[in-house]
Amino acid sequence: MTDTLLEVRNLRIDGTVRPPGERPKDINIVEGVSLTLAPGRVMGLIGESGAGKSTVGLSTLRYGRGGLRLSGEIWLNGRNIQTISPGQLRDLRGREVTYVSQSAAASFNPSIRLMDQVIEATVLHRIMSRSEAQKRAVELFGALSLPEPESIGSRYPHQVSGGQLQRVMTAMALCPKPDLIVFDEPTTALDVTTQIDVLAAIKTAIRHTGVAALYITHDLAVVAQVSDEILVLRHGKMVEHGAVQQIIEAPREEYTRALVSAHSIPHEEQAATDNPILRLEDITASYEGKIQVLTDVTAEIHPGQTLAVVGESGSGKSTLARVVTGLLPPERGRVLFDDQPLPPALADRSLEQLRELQMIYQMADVAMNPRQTVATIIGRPLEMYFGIRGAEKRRRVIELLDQIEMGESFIDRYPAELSGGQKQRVCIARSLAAKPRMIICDEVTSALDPLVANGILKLLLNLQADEGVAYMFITHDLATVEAISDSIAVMYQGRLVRYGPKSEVLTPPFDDYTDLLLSSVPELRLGWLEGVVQNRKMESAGY
Amino acid sequence: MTLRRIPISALIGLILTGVAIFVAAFAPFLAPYSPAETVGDVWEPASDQFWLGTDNLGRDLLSRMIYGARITIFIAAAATALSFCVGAVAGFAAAVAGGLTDQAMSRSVDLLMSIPSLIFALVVLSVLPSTVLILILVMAVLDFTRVYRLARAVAVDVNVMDYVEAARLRGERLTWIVFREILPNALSTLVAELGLRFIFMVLFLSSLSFLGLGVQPPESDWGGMVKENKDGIIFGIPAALIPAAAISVLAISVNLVADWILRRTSDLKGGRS
Amino acid sequence: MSRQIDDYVRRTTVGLMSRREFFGRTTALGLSTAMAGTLLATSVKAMGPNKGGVIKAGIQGGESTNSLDPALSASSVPSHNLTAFGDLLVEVSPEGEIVNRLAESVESSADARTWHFRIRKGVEFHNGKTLTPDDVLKTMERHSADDSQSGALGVMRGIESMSADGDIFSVTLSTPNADLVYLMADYHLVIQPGGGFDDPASGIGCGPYVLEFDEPGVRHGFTKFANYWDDGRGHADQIEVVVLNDNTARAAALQSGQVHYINRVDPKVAELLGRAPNINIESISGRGHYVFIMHNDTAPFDNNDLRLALKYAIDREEMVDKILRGYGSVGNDTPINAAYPLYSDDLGQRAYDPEKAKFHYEKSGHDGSPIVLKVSEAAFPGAVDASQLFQQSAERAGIPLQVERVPSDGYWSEVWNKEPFCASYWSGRPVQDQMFSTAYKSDADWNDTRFFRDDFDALLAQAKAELDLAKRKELYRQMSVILRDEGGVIVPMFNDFIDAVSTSLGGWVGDPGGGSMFDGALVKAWLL
Amino acid sequence: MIRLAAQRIALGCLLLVAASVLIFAGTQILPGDVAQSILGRSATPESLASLREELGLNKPAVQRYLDWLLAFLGGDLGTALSNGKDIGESVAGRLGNTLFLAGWAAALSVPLAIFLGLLSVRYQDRTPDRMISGLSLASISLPEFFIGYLLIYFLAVKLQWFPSVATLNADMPLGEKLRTIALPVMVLTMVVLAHMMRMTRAAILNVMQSAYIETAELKGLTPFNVIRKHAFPNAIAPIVNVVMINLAYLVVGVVVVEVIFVYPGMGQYMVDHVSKRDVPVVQACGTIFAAVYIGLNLVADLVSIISNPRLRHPK
Repeated sequence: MTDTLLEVRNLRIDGTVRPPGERPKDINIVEGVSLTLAPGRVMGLIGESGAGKSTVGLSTLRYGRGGLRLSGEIWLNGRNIQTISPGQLRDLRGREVTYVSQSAAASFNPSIRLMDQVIEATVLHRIMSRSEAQKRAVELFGALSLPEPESIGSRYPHQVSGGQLQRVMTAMALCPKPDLIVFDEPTTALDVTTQIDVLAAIKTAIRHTGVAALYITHDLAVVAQVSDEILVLRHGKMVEHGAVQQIIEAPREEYTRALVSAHSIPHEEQAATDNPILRLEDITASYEGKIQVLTDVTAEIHPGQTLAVVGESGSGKSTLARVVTGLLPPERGRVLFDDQPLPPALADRSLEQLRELQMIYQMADVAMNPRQTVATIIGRPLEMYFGIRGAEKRRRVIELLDQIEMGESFIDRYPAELSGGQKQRVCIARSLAAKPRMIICDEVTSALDPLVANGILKLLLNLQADEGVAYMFITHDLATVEAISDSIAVMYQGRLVRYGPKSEVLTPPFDDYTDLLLSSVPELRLGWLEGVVQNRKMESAGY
Repeated sequence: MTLRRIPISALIGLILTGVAIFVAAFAPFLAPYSPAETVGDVWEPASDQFWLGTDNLGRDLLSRMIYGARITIFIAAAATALSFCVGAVAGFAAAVAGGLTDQAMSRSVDLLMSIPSLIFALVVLSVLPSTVLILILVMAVLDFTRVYRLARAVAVDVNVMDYVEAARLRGERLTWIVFREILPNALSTLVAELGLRFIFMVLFLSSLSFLGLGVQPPESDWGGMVKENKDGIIFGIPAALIPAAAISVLAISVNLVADWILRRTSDLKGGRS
Repeated sequence: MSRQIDDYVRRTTVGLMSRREFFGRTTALGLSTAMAGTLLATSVKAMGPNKGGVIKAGIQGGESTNSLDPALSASSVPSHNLTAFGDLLVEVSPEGEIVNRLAESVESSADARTWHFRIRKGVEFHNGKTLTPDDVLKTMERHSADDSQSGALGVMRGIESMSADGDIFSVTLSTPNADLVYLMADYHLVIQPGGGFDDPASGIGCGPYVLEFDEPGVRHGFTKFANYWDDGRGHADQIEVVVLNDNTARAAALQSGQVHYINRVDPKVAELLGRAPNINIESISGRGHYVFIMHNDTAPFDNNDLRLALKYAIDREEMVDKILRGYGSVGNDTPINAAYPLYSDDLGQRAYDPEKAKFHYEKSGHDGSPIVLKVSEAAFPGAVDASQLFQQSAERAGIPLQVERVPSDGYWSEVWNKEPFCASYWSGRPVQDQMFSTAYKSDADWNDTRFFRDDFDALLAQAKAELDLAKRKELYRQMSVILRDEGGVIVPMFNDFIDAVSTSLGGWVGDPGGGSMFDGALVKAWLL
Repeated sequence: MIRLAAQRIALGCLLLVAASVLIFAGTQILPGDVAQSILGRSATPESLASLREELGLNKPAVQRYLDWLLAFLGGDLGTALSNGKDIGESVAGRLGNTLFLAGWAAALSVPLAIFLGLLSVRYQDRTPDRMISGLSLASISLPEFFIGYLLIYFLAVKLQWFPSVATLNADMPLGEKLRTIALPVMVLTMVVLAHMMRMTRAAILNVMQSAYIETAELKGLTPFNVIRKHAFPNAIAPIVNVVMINLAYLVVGVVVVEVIFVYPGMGQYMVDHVSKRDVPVVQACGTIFAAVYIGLNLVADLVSIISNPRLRHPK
């Protein structure tokens, strides 16, 4: 067996876009990418979304999403898979190379039991008999520390949690004993506390089976934990390639340095002023009176300051936002705005009250009407709240565009013509247009790439400095929290488990959950993962 | 958008539809004879005097085709338009209002739909005086249920979008939400549906006329002309095939256009995701 | 030449030649139509009908709402059924003579007020019961009851009393009527056991066929009645009436050999259909006629010269040609044609004559304002086109005719019998007396030409009571002449009954009473 | 899941009752009355009155409805006013015929439609797909009477392969029956095929977008297996839905075909009685049609409930 499993020689990937009602046109996705991978080695592919990471990863299965065209050479186990027949290609897929996708939830067929899907490829390629395959699957379930390894295979995808599914999918990839696994952001969709387990499981699995892997992610800290070497991609071109150590400690390229030094925004915590702009008094809320999602939440936000609401999915932090905005009237408790109680239901609030309290969403592109131009989107609040129209309106819109560092040229564009970051900025401008005294930011950066996210955060901070607007900043990303918050509310299962000024909240002693949360945030240093896992073992062992 | 960008199939569709509409609009100037007057012998073959031959009463088929286009398109279009305005507005309203209103409206539409439309039409038309107006009304009533369902479905999808919520938080009125937020995003789907509904109307009308409940003689839509001349079919006389073919061609061309619009909208979705 | 004729006769009898064709050729050989008719008839008898087999008819005029109650029969399918399972007292032959059926003999008093029918013995109903004069009496009573829904109610009027004793069924009239026997031939008057009072729609009679299945609007099937009294009828073992209201379906069914004959063939497809090698078109001129009616009491039509002008200004030949496409015969401005008994064929035929028309028009001194003719397709098929032809031919005679088209619905209630000049249709009656007294007697139910003439009424009454056929015929002749020369009715044409018959069917003899051998083809014809 | 299904069924029944009320009300507002239209022109006031009495037309509407409803539930559809026949019997025969025709049309068209649907997905945007969708477009756009007469002209009159008139009756052997209904079945197939095929295609294509299809492809499954094992099972609900809609059409929407081929089905039967204002028959037929329609939609709903693993295997 050769000492190179995979060799890619100046890979080029082109695609065709078909804009509505226009002639299709070709665009280049990836160019001049070359890499070699020895058996059992793990290479991290890192870059922003659109950098072509996944595309490169999938090219090792000679798979182009949406009819992408691959050119260049892809040598696997000593043959160029560009030239093999469809039959041979099918034989390669699921036998020599397997794939673990970002969202396992979507990647499992909802109407087939997990076990049948896990062993499908193995049996299909006659690697093992059905019964052997099932045995191996069960072993893998165990190895990936899934609960009830014996029986979990008989469940349906929707009966298993996201983190578990991700591990089942890893098992599915490992089952046919492939030579190479492509991990495509396997933990991105997970909460930090879950991510760490999956990460650990994957790492051990790789180490034990000695399979080679391409590990694709945008999170440098994560990739640093699992891989031996790192390839940095940007706009479909190679930026830098090297050992993990070198990349994180001595990055050569400017772009790489930027990646490494993300999350470093200086922000001094401000002391709480006496009268809060918003005060939540033991809010309790539930959907249709059934599942209670918020219990006795009490918190306050001071003018010109930021309260970060932290928690994992399902912790009730978004519900809190819905309560404040009046979309979900609470069962008990009240919301005071400027010491005046806000009507619980949206319908009862005055236009003025609505104006002073604006909201920014996580998904910028569904937060804007795709059929309206930037001018309309930003202009609407102006004419609604202040009756500004015509040329005056346009002038204000341009001002706002400048404020969000975008400029006049964007004024007549449609959302579809904006990048992710720009969309989010327009949303910000829209809320600014109302001259609000407080803005609720619901996961505004989590859909964005680190660098872009930083840009947005900086913008928000600047605006806060200029306009003195307060933020209720909902997020699951503690790095962000540290970056911008003055006070922090940690939520868990609908309750506030920890609340106070940033400095207090982030300094020990911690309650268990906060501890878990903080310790789960990947850190950009080698061996961090092992360390954490080690500690937890010891704790659970009772030292 | 320039013609170059339109796919060939859609282009054909557009052209044919355009021709049909043009003919309908300018019937009196185009028709060589009066559609009612007997100008030749029964079922004369096509000649340079009668380009399409004559019909079952020796009337010029071409002229009748031209006037038939007018009646067919007018009635179908009117009925479609009516059913669309009613159906779409009702559907949006139901979706946005939600709750009991929605339930009540949707259930009663279900009820209306649970009565087979052709039968319904037959019953109603066989007892009401068969005037064009009543014809249009009946067709519209029967059809708006389907439009309602579609409109509601689309509106419900759009209604959950963040930008609609944003509009609510902004304090927008219902009218703005319906007409400025939802309508523009539901429109393309509806327009495509419009085309299909129009076809169904044309075919439905022709079925009614065929059963003798549609347009009353001497006026006659294409379906009615098939009925008038069908006796000839089994003797290989083409007089009935021509209007039937015309119906098909019109339907197909509108279909092509509708398909194209549908595809564009789905592209747009694809473009955004 | 006689061999020639024999050949035609044979070929026609076995169906190689249509009757129409036959008459054409034989008359070409110098034979009178009547002569040829008898020739054919005798030969048909001589050939002798084949027995057995199944005959199917594709008939227009049936709905799933049809009932077997003879009283309610109003269209071809039900009357086909009646001829299959029922029998009448008497019938009118194609030649217009009375044929005794369940009545062995018919006598009337000298004043034609009382009539005696001797009822045939040994006739059996399908339910095993034997026919008695009482059944006849009950049947007639059911049809003549005041609240009766019978289509024969009209003909039963004027009956004063009825009685049955021994094997005689007697009818007494309020006023003499020499034609009563013809009225008794009305096809509704099928004799039912017990008069059908208990179960009118049972379908039990004493006809040649027993009802086997009755699927209204679909088909009606019958099998031969073993104990049928008349060997001259019911040749096939089974007969079936298939309801085919759709013209195309009917034609297609005949062409694809699913039925042996179809009725109501549209004139314009008749040739096309006739071209098929195995199909003959059988058409016979009936008593039904298309008319334009003028109110004799309304200006300008109260002027006989104007009426005559219009009568001369219509081109009858052209209409028969274009509207009936040859399947019909020209009218003579009297409702009576050769299809009626006691018809006199020696009235001169009135023809299109622009000169005479112009002459009478000028003589009438009409002010030249357009004469308005109201018309709708509802009047008769092709009425609108016919009117346009009329308008054109009148124009050539310098008569300003203006055709005004009116909506079809409500035509019979709003226009006909109200407007002074409009198009209309008369289906005809079995006998002249009835025709005259329904439409031209001063106090007639439907005197739609406002024709009030005492001398005419007197002639009618006289004829009613006249038992001497020769004399009656003369009286009727005079009446027709009066109508033709002074009446308000313009009769351009009599329409034919057109059937299409498979050549595998023999014994077809057209009946002016109605199409499909007066709906009796199933029981009278046979398979070759 | 059971609860959901139960709800659906209850809703269906409710809808049915409502429909019957609607139909009854509708038949009440029909202008003109039975007696009038039975007697036609020869009607005299006396005979009208006597007939009305005889038909019980002078009871209040509500009472008539309740009487009728009870009888209907008791399986007694009453007797036709126009010809005094028992509606139950007549309808039974007609309904039987209609279902027979619909059944065979479905048996022919449904598998064909799904197969073609799969085929055109497999060769999406390639020649077979283009051809299939082109043909389906054409057949959607052809008026059914047009197809019908063409078939009659060629297959019945010219070639004489099949009878042009589909008068079916009980005592025919099956083979004979099939030959008799061959032409109507062809027409109906053509009419419904396209719609079902297109929806099948759309439904599967929609599923083909999902990530698990990619997973399957990356496991090395053959394209057809991907569709068969992974796409089709998840597209069942929508497909069943459209199939049901078309079945409903086959049962209730075939008046035109019945007219052309003189087929003794429900539609023709009902139309005849409508023109005669034969209220009981119209009510019976209308209700039965509504029942069929609602029933089939109910089936579709239930299938989509059952075929949904989330509902079948709750957490």
